[in-house]
Amino acid sequence: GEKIAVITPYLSQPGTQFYVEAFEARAKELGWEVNVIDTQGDVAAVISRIEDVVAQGVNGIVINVDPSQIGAGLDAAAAANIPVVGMDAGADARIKANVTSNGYEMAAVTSVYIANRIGGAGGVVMFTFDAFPPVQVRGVIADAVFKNYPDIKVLDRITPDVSDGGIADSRAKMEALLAANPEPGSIKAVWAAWDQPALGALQAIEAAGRQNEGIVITGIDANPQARDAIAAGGNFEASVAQDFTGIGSTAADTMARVLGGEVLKANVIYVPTQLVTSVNAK
Amino acid sequence: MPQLALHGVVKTYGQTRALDGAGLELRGGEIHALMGENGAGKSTLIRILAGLEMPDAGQITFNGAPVALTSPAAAEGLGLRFLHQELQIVPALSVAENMHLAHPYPTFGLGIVRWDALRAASLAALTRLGVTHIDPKTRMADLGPGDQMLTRIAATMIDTQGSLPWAYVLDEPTAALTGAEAERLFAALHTLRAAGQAILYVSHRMDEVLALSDRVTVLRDGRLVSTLMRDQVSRDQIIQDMTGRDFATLYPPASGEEGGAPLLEVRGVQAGILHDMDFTLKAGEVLGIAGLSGSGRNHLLRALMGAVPRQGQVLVKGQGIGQSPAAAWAAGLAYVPRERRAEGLMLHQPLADTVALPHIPALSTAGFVRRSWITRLVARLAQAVRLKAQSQAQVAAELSGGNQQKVLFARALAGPPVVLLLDEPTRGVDVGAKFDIYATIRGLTAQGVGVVMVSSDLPELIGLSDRIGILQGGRLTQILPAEGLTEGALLALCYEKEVV
Amino acid sequence: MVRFLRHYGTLMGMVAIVLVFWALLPDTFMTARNWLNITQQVSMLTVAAVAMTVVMVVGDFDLSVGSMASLSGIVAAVLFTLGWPVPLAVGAALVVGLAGGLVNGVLVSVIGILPFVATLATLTMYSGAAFILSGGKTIFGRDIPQSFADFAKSGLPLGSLGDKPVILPWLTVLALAITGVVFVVLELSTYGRRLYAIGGNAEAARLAGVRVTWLRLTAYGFTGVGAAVAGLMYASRVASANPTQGEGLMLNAIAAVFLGMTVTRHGQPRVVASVLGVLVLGIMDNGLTQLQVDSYVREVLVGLIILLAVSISALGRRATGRR
Amino acid sequence: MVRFLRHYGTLMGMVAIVLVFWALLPDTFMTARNWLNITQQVSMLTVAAVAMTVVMVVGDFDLSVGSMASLSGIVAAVLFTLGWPVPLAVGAALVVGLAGGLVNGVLVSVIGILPFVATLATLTMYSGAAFILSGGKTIFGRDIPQSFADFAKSGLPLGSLGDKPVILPWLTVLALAITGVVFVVLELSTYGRRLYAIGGNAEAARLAGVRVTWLRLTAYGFTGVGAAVAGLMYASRVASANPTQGEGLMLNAIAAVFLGMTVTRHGQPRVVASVLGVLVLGIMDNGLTQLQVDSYVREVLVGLIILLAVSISALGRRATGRR
Ligand SMILES: Nc1ncnc2c1ncn2[C@@H]1O[C@H](COP(=O)(O)OP(=O)(O)OP(=O)(O)O)[C@@H](O)[C@H]1O
Ligand SMILES: Nc1ncnc2c1ncn2[C@@H]1O[C@H](COP(=O)(O)OP(=O)(O)OP(=O)(O)O)[C@@H](O)[C@H]1O
Ligand SMILES: [Mg+2]
Ligand SMILES: [Mg+2]
Repeated sequence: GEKIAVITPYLSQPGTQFYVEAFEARAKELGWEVNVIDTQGDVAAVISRIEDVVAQGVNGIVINVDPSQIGAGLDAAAAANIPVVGMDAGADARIKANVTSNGYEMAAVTSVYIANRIGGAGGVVMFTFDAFPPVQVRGVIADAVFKNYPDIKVLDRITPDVSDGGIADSRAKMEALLAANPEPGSIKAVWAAWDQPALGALQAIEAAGRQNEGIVITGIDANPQARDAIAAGGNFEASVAQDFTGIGSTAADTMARVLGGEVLKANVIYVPTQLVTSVNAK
Repeated sequence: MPQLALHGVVKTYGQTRALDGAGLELRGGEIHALMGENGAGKSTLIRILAGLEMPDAGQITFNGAPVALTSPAAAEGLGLRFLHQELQIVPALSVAENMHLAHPYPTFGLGIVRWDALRAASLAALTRLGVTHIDPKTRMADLGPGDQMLTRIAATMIDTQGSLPWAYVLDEPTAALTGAEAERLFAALHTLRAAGQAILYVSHRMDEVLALSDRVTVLRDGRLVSTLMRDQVSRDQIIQDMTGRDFATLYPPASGEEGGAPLLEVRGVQAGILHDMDFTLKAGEVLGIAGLSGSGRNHLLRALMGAVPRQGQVLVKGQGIGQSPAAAWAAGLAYVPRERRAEGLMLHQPLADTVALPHIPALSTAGFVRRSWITRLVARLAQAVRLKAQSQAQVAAELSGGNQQKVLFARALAGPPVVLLLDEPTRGVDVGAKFDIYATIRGLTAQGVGVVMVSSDLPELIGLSDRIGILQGGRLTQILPAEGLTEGALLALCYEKEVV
Repeated sequence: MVRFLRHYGTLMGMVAIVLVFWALLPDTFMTARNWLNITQQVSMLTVAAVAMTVVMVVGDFDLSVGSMASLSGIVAAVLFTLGWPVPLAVGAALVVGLAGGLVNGVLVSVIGILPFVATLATLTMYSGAAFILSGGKTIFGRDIPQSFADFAKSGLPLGSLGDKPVILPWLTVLALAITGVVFVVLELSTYGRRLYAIGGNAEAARLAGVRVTWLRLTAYGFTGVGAAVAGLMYASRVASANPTQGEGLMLNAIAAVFLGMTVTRHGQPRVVASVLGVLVLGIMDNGLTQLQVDSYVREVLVGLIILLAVSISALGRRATGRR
Repeated sequence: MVRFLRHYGTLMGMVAIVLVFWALLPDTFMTARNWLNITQQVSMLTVAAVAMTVVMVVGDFDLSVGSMASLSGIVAAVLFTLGWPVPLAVGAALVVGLAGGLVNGVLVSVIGILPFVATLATLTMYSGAAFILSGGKTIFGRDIPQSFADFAKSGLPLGSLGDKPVILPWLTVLALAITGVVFVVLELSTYGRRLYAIGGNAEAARLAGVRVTWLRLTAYGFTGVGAAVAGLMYASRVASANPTQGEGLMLNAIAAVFLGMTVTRHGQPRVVASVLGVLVLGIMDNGLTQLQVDSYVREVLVGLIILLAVSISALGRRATGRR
């Protein structure tokens, strides 16, 4: 069958794993041979690996980094007439299509959820990560939403150390903030741009014995650990489920269409997302 | 009386045959000297005795029964105690802990150390050597080199529960000791001998060996040459056995008469403990510097080289020189440091690189070194100092001590120098190499080079110097002609103030 | 004065940092709860730094502690998913730590590879192994037994303060216990003194008959086990295991030991000093976060503090003569 | 035999690796295009490793090269966004590299801090500075001038092979040029010979009139500039700048230099050997990717290869006598 290479710098992140797995599952049905390559955060290595698989002569390449960062690799693929499909990547003329969730929308949903839950007033802690473009856009939207409520005060905008996945350092940071704001009610909510900091914040709040102050936590991605926490009915109230499986299988289907010679009109394909609360967490 | 014997011992390292049928027999109640040129295999034989190296062939017997010395513990079990050649200390640990490096610590059980017992045992051993001024709690790094050596010697005399020592093997124990300290060691050795203990002793100081030992074993090129009673052997015989050549007189005669122009003028120099240094060195002159340990001899040469901060003036051929080693080399001072491995050689680089280093400015054009010039220079100098090496690219670590020293002499000659500064130039160097070095020094003075030489080897100092300066507590108390001085007189001068 | 600065400079710096935070955060910093938090936050780093101290005593390094910590967490978690009981899985993870440490030991001590190179290579390999075992995934949720996750959440009740109970977290207790054991081993036992001798002058120790090769090898074994313990503590604290989660430990552990070395008399690595180093890092993190200092500025500040401490100590050592 | 293995073991290992890939990938591995790819892929690591070689020649380390590479990329990118022309922005980034290197040099050489500690601290600081300058964001897209991004995409036309043009990428050209310059400096100039002398025995070099403090300081300056160049090459290649993007360079650069040291006569760091080390890493990456070996298995294999090369060299050195 066709040889397809999936190249990502971010495989150890939970979301990525899910859509890569869904991609592989669909690819198996299609009879493809898939090679998943993780460059562990190194974007230049993504270019190198694209060059390698182009030399090897694969039939298609799937990426999940911003295309503008790997122009040289995309040029190499284009020169060899090998189609490239983005999986949660970004839009670019050189990729046939990018299959993704709408990050702006997800951030809007959770930040508005918080604003409504706290009645548009109180202190909010934000966990963001601007070094990673897809997560950076979420912070932009949340900033805008909170700014729109004059009585919401952003207490701190924290970038946790993510070398460990983000839970432990977020927890330590949250513990310090809780200590710095000992008055009950001084922290109304925690908005996290993805789930790990939300989980860390939850652990910190529970460990400090402040779970009954009504601090509202939201995350994004709705990974299983987050779903468990939301289902438990504690402070972690909401997250947004990206349809990772859908992204993965849609990316495979898109690749199949491209390989079949179809010319796609829209170069971004959005897979719908869903707000997850204790109602639908399980 | 216990008796330990080695026969036909062979040991090779790569292509070097360090031992090639060496042997030795050691009896209780004797002081036995082991002699040989640099690289003859003395230390290797001792390391085999200590269980640190396995021989390729050969037998070892104890009281007639064969024994296998497969580990340091096995050697300790036979009652053997060692002082190895290199000054091996752990500077960061206390004297007591250093003394117990080779012995089990006293414990409460479970390996938990009993510090009081550790100190007591150390103190007892020090006292046995007649050393009372060293506190076992002191850090080793805080002792001077002499005291460090005394501590290590005392460490061989520690009582341990396991086995009582009966033989002490000392590889060049006096290399870092002053006369008085050595005397103390000799007294202790005599006591041990009287108690029926055996002492195996390596030294390059011929007079010491002749005065101390009961028997002398000589190795040459890894082979046993002879074992003779002290009273059957003469100094010349030992030298003949060691080197296979004959040195009628060790110190070549001074060739030219001194009294040329002043080369080096030192005016009111102060540096560290040094005060009011004033002297002049003339062309073709050898100025010896004598003094006790810590009197500042080493510091004086380093101050002249600009390697330590100094005040006052140093003039070479009437020109003041800047305060850095680079300025000193550029002005024609050449330095042979005391610790050749630590201060002189790039041990793991081609020996030519070490030789060329201070002369790079003259061996390069427009910032690029001229390989061919270096090759030619090193070839010439190697011949001049009779260096034995496979090639210029050989690393210094593979050379014997004497040849390492010759590398540094070659480097000092390259300039050519105006003034040569020598710090213990023949320490740990064998008779043959010593003779070559003396001849080199004489050759230089004949060409008008001036020499300042620090040495603890008093016969050497008297034999080579034209004048000798006495250094006491950082002051040059007097400078007198070497002619007619005896060792005893010189030593007395060094001690003078303390005696008064 | 100089001598005084050298010995007490870092200590005084620490006290100053604490005082500054106390002044700026009068209500929240100097509280029992905050300090218990700090001790718990630094407990994993403490164990890693204490373990690192052992190899640094013999004058070596171990760059692989971070990936070994990740690997041990993954091993335990994978075994949990296979249904192993907690004690067995934890035991297996510790055995992996010991084995990994001994591999480092063999490479450095028996084969003679520079510690930096050997443990750099094993860093890559252990991290690769963690990725392979976990398939690159984070293992969490129902796969992690409750009792394992609870360990990090509970502790020794110490009484109560006001209305809230004060609890000494088990993680802190464990870190203290391990520090104590390593202290006794390094400072009071013959074994430890031999390690210091090797670190001070390996050649002298060898000539004196100390079994340098063997002892050096075992030191790496200690460090490997310590790294594994730190990794398990981490996994328990985050109730999950991820093939990269230990990564941050390595550089921080080394930094803590070096920071500690600036307080010891002769600049030697010592257990208690390493723990002090860990505390400095932990207090800075806690205090600066409470003061809402930007995370990036915090990073620069931490670097500066380390440099300051080490510079004072280096300059002091220079001025008082020997190094 | 042993001696032979020691000197040629690693080289033969390299040849063996190449032959194996050639046999397993008959059509795609041994092609001009693939080799040009490899040289381009390793060009940044080459520059970093060559720069690292300079400090390693004096017997030191520089752990901060990775974060310096990130910082220099960020500096250039931020200046681009402020509208600076490309040459000025690039020049400013190089000045930052030089300054950062000299800071390392002052800390190590003048103040006397251990290289490991000093550059560990500056690693943190330079990385923090990169985060602060960029606000933690990745700078990309229209902010990066086309001409800057194009540099990494174009090269020197070499002619054509079949129908396709063969182009020697500018990145490769730059890496070769820098290697050449550093080679001349280290191997042929008096400056370089003095650096080697310092690495051989710093005290002896000082007594022989070498200005050790100053030269050691400048060596760090070289390395800092090299790290900055590598960072700019990286930024050009990915047409963006991110405060963490250089991170991977540091350990790989050190690994490459050490790997190279196993081929040199006396185990010294040498420029050409370091480049060989880089090539081994690059070839392994390229070949194993083409063979579709799992990324994680690849990591373990790379670790193993390094260990093997270094072990053979260490054992060989042992067998031929002293080390
Ligand atoms: N570890 C080693 N590896 C290679 N060669 C060695 C080693 N140890 C000693 N040799 C060589 O073995 C020979 C004997 O050396 P040894 O140290 O025993 O001499 P020595 O008689 O003690 O000399 P010295 O008077 O200089 O101390 C020399 O040629 C030396 O270079
Ligand atoms: N760099 C230094 N800083 C401080 N004190 C020093 C330094 N070098 C030497 N000294 C001190 O100066 C005194 C003279 O030392 P020096 O080494 O010159 O004496 P020496 O006559 O060569 O004796 P020895 O044979 O014991 O080395 C000693 O007390 C020594 O501790
Ligand atoms: Mg010897
Ligand atoms: Mg001295």
